[in-house]
Amino acid sequence: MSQAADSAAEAWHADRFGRWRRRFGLAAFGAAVVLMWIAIAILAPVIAPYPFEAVDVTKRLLAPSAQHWLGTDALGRDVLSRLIWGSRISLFAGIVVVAIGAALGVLIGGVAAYAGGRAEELMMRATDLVLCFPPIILAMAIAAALGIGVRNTMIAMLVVWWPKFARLARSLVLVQRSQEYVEAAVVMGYGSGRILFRHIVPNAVGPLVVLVTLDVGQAIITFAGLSFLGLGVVPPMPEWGAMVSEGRELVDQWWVATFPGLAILSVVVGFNFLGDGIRDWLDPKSRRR
Amino acid sequence: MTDSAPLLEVRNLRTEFLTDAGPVRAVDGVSFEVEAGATVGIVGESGSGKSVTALSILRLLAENARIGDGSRIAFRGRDLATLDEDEIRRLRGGEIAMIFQDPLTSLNPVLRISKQLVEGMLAHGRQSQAEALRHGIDLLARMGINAPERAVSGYPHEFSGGMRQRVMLAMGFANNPSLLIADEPTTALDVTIQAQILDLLKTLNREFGTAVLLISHDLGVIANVCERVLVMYAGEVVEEGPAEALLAEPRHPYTWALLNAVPRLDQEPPADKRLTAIEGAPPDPSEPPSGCRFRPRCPFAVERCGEHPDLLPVAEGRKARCWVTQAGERLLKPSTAAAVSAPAAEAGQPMLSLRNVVKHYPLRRDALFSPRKVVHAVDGVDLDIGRGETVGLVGESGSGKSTIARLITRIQKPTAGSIRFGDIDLATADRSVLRPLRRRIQMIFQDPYASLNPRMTVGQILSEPLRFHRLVRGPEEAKARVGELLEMVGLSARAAERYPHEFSGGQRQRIGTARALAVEPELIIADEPISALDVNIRAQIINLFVGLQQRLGLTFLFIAHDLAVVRQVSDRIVVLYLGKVMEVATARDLFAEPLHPYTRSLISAAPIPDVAAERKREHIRLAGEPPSPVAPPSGCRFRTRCPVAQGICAEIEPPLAEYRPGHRAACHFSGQA
Amino acid sequence: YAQKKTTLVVGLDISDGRNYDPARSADLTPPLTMGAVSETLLTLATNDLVNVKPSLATNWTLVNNGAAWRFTLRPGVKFWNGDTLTAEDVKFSLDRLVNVKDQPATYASNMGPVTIIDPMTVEIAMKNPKEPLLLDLTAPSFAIYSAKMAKAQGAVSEPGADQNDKATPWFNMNSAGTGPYRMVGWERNVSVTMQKNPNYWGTPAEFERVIVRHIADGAAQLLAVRRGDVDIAMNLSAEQLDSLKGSADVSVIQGASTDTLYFVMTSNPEMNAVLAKKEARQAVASAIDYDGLIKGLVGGFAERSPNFLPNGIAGTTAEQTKEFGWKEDLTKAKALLAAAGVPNGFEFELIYPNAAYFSTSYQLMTQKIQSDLARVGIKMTLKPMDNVNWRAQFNGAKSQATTAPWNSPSPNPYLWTGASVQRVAVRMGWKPSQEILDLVAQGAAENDVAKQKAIYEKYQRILVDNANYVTLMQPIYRVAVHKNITNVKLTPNVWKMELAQIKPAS
Amino acid sequence: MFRYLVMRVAGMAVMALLATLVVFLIANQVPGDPVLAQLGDLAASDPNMVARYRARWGLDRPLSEQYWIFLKGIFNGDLGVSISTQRPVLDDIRQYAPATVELATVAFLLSIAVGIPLGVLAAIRRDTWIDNLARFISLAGVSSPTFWLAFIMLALFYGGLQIAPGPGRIDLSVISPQTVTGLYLIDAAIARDWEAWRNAAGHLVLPSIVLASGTLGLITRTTRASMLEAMTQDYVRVARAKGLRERKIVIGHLLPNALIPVVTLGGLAYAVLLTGAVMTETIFSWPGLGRYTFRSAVALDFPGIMGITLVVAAVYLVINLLTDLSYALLDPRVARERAE
Ligand SMILES: Nc1ncnc2c1ncn2[C@@H]1O[C@H](COP(=O)(O)OP(=O)(O)OP(=O)(O)O)[C@@H](O)[C@H]1O
Ligand SMILES: Nc1ncnc2c1ncn2[C@@H]1O[C@H](COP(=O)(O)OP(=O)(O)OP(=O)(O)O)[C@@H](O)[C@H]1O
Ligand SMILES: [Mg+2]
Ligand SMILES: [Mg+2]
Repeated sequence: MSQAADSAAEAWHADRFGRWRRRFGLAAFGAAVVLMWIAIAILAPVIAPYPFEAVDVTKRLLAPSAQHWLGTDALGRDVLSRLIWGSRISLFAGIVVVAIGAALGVLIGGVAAYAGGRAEELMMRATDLVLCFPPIILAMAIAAALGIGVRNTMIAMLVVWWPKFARLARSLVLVQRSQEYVEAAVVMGYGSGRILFRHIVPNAVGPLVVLVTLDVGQAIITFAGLSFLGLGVVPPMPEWGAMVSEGRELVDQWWVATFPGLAILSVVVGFNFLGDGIRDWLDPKSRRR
Repeated sequence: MTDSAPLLEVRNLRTEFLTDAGPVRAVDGVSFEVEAGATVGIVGESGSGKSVTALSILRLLAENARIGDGSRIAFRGRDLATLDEDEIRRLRGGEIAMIFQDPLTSLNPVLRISKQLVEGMLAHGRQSQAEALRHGIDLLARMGINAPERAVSGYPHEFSGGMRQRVMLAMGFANNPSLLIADEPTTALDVTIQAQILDLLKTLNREFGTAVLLISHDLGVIANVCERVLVMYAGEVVEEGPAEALLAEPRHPYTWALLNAVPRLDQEPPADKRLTAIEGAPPDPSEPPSGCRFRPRCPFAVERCGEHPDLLPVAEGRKARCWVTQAGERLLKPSTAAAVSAPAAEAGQPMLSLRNVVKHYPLRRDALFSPRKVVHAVDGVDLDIGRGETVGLVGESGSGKSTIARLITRIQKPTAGSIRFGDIDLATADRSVLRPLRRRIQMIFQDPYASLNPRMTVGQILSEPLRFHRLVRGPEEAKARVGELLEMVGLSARAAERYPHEFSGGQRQRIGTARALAVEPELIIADEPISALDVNIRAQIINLFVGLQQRLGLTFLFIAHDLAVVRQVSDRIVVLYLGKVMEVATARDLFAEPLHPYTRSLISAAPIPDVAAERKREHIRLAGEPPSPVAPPSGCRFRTRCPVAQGICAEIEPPLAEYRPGHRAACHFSGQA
Repeated sequence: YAQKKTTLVVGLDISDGRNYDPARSADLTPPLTMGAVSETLLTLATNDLVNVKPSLATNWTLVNNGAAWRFTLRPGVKFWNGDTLTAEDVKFSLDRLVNVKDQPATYASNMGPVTIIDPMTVEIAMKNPKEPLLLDLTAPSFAIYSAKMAKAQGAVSEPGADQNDKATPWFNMNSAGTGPYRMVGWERNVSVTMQKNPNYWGTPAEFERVIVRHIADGAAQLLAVRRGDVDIAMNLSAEQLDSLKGSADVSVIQGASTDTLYFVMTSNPEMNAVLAKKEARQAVASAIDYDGLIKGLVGGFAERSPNFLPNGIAGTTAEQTKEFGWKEDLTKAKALLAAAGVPNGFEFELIYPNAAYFSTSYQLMTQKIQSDLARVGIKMTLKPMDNVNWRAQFNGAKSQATTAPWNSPSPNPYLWTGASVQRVAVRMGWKPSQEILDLVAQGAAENDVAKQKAIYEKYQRILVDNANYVTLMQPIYRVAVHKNITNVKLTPNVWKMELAQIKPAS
Repeated sequence: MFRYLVMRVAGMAVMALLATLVVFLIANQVPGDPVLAQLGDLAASDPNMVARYRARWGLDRPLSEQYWIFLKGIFNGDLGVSISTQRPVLDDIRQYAPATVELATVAFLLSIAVGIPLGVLAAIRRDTWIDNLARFISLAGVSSPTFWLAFIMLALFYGGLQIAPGPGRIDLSVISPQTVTGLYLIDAAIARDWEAWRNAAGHLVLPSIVLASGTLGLITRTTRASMLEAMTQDYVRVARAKGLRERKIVIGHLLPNALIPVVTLGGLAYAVLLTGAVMTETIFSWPGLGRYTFRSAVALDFPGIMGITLVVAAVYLVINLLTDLSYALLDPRVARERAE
């Protein structure tokens, strides 16, 4: 502890990059992974070496090779190309579900918390009701009831997703509502809408952004899980969870299931790092040296 | 180790923190001694390095702290800075005990008091569990805790702040330490409780012969307890000497400024009501200014001050770090400005008048059919504020001061009573009636950090109300007006583009004031606007208020728990206790002849930064703590702590009776002590 | 494992089995167990699905002007508890089948009253003597069990049994038959356990115990059979089976089946106006790469019959398929499209259940067909759904096209032909001509094998031309067998594999 | 306190019933027809047979009446008969629940036993390799899709390295213990059949690791965060100033505080584990409730789904209550609030 203060200061300067890395490194890495996947999704038509639906049963289940970097699947389709196209669906589903869920949740939870009384009670009971079910099973039942398809599955996910955000938004608004700057706004005579949306919501946005970012990863996993159970996409559309499901019965052709799984893992890790990074960045208490 | 060696000798202590923004040198070459059985005080503004100095002694610093190489902390001749972990651990809580500022967080909330009390003794292995517990109970009794046998089995949340600090003291004395370091032990407490704790500290020092190193930012507290005082500024000791001499005649301009920035209970405020405030804020510890660190704020600075001064003797037993006093200059008492005739309060119809205002907070029911408990936060308050008048509202924590503020501004609706503002009863007015009134009544909040929306620029914060209330036409006009407002509160117009977090606490309080002024209100409620600020900044803000009041003819309700401050700014003072008014009088009358025993004890509990005066004062010490507002005592609410209470007080609630024109008190024995 | 010698473990997905009561079970996998623990009056040899063989009955003749069959029971047959089989047991079992009125009762729609002539002779009347009965009697639902044992457990065979019978829970855990094994336990989705029947009348069983182990996952079955944890793995996909090539421990055996997978297209213009035209359907049928489907997706282990009737039933053969069945011919497909008035192709929707089929899945097959059809500009969109919805849609005649499996409880040709012009036709919005209805009726009544073959060939040709049904494949079932055991033979209905014949490897 | 409990239970019971209503309404919106699906081809085309089925399952009555029958059943302890398995739903649940309970419990204990110490160590040795390891584990745990992780684990440790036992609850060659509780580990112990015990324990390893992956990560993360939070509290400095040893501070002061949020999370995690095992059960051929639920859901088996919903809600209720109670045990502030 009692090492030379001067040399410590020097070391401090020398380790500037190290500190940056420790503090933002993971977030930067996460952002890079997420951006990479977004780029892949956008550029899919350009970079995918083959069409994703090019069936050729004479080339089925080829091991990774120069022609097919990640091998081919049971219908002879190029796994890499399907992986690349699949990023579109996974990212789209994950981001849209969370975005709409968050918007809905914030609207419902925020208004309920601010209004208090009956509205709040009603909202809490509604979220309680949804939270009575294990999320995956409820989503499953709804998706099964609505019929298979990306849109229906996303609707099913939304039904189980919004309460989480409503509760978060509620607690955030409750925290902010007792802050003095909100009282100041009341004293100024501003209307409730103005106070809620101009004063409270912008300040509650930070934790929300964190949760949203972390949640995109969870949503991607959930969507893939539903797909895996056969409730996600309509073939021949490529989707990572469905691809794992297609490959899981194949014992010797490990590449069919392994690569889409790795894709899910990487994109979720990316979002988690990014979310953690944003959290650290927003919350001075958790800042690392 | 010779007999003459001091108990603790700190030499050239340098402590720095490695942070993201670079190394922060929090303590920079501090030296001092504590003799066995002595009482030494350290004062200084927030961030001056007081706590870091104390923590450095026991090496309880955060992980990112480094104690510099040349530093020596000798305790009975052993250098603490180089002891290994195990050796220093044995000293902690054994030979040297330490207690901290916040008694609410210093006790582990999930452990029983008994466990926390004995573990320190057991860690030093001198007693068995049973002995330790018995000793602990004895100590608690010694610290003035009733029924200590029962108390030890409780949890911290069952104790009030003052009680917890007593428990902390008991823990500190558990192993008969020879040195007790107390880091602002009373800052979080009310004056009456503070007085109890300080008394206790003095007695313990006397009876156990334990040396005390007391840290405080309040010169009055130091004067009350300590023989010697160190004054710290920006990580350095700037002056050191016997308390009496140092306070009577400071030899460093910073000490001088500290002393003059606080209003004193034993002195009438000057006619212009202003305090001597030095401008600016303490330097950023990561980049201290070259030369004398106080130079940028020093009203006495001379050319030589560009050179860094050493701490040199200036008189017998006194040292100071100042070129000016080195050269033999005296620091004169600030001249009081010529009295400006303050506009007298208009007689007649008061601007705001509260009648029998009640606010009860129902607590959440524990179960469906259990009776609802109610907090009697404000319980029948009458209060008048005349146009152009400043009314001060004082009372201990929880007495309902903020609640009254919230009711007047209608952040909350009163349970009963009327609040007349002009022809309108604010208590029952609905939204549409209230709306136009909003701009006529404004509020300034306690917490300068929480009261500004962190996501808006200062410009937005100030222009939003202007546009909302249509006080300006177009953005241009708004911008101009924002500039004017900022200048009015002593900030530059450029501040409009910045965000609140880029300002210091004092500056934010100015911004909050500007926001209240923006809508040109007639009445401003200021709820402890200075409690969270350092003395100097406090003085600046008080001066700002006083100036505004005189310039704009505003009406103020000024809430504070510090009597001296209230006296400084107010025309009339209302003393509140447990949601009831105890006494109302003009500032002068109240201090000249307090009628209510509560007022008298409040006045006598507040310490004065003058050793001689402090010794001469009559002290009425209140026993115990304020009762819970859930079940206030019957009859007179104050009777449970009242030194003159008698049978009648428990039965009949004394009315707020007028004893002299404008001087009312609610006591059966007004004026008798 | 020393234990291995006495226990036979079969790895199989038995999640479909809802009960093991012969009078109630209509699921796919229970017959494997029911076939081992009880026997029927008549049986079939693996390679001959036309001529019935004796089992519990040794002799049978038509009586009553051909309106009833008289059976002579095999002497000396004992149930596992040692009681002797009598005509009483036969009547009880068959009456209960009819009167419990559960699903299997529909298989017995042609069975009239059962009469006991003497303790070893029993007579079964036919409701319609023109329709065959003997083949039906080989189905597992017609198992004969001990009336005494069953009654003791609350079994009822009289009318009203649908309300009063209480024996199903017992039948789920036990058996009362004459088979080489007896059932001693069933834990749903875990296993079925059988024990050797010490009183078996034929060659005694080779194992003390047989465990049918529920393993849902093909991959898990593969791993298990490789390690010898199971002796037979029944639900392996083509790829999984391929991975066993060259394995010293595990061999793959195969057997033809009478199951088929067919592709159906609607002729109801309200469902799809283009598909309603015969030429359009024919174009689809000409554009499918049948060989690719079989070679590519099921490793070549399937045949193809010309149409609804599978090869091996009523003289149907693979040669006929070559002769007049549908073949891939893209030029012809384009010409047909032009004839249908849609030279640039058209669009239709195909529904399919989200499930595995044989050693592949509907999902893969339909995607393959989708890409085949795309070559001539036909856009087939896929609509996967779970089994339940799929059934409801298909049976409710609400689909434009689908693929569906067909398997039959017994090799009675009428079970195919009748369905094709009645129930299934309705689902496709097809109104069969009088000609084909007559052919179906004639075929059912015809006893002469050669004549019957000619009738059915004509029937098949009409179906081919009509192109409502297109047979995609008739699987050759394959199972993986560990070298621990020998003598595993598959029957055409693979779930009736004869467990009794399996022996431990010496 | 008691009254509080009663009110809680009543409230949750009402919620659970409402939940069944929701399920009932959802299930009835589905296009499929369970009767057509359950009956074979021949039987489905026989109108008498279809009508008999409808009558037998009560599907011929109006919706409200069907729901009323269901409600009446509940009060008689009868959850109805599953359409797809044709057995009383309660029997089905009784059969499948032990497998899930055993798996979830082991997974839960695993997450706790690894997650808490790891989180504590990570917080104490912040920024060292162990902290990084903890972060890695928790991140990998929450980021990897269970279905994929299960596949990889099985392929690697069972198929490839052959060091782990395969799917199922027990080896095929081992006779499962006599059913007492349905939990193999306990039943085997009761029967003193240690061979079966070892075997069943071995079978639990992979699935419980897979199932625990998510909660393990969560618990590690929460423990670490709440430890770090606790470490910044003043009472820690006070304890240090008393001269306590670091070990004592960690165990005596930090843990009791840091565990409070972990308990809440732990309760939630257990509920999630109990009800969220669909994927793991699918891949490990685990005869549990998760797969039963999945099957009931896709088979539109109303009685099955509603029964499960009710049971799940009850599980949540009980776990929530237990969590609250243990919360009160750990945190005297809460205990007092409740008791008053
Ligand atoms: N852990 C830390 N990391 C970085 N800087 C620190 C740390 N602890 C203290 N400091 C800095 O050290 C300086 C001195 O702090 P210290 O707590 O000693 O002030 P103080 O005089 O006790 O003030 P207060 O009256 O507010 O308690 C401050 O500038 C503070 O920001
Ligand atoms: N929203 C509320 N619900 C319940 N009790 C409340 C609420 N607000 C205040 N109280 C209680 O009312 C009493 C008066 O509170 P108030 O904040 O007015 O005191 P104060 O005089 O401003 O004290 P301080 O000096 O600590 O700010 C306190 O006992 C407080 O706990
Ligand atoms: Mg301090
Ligand atoms: Mg207050």
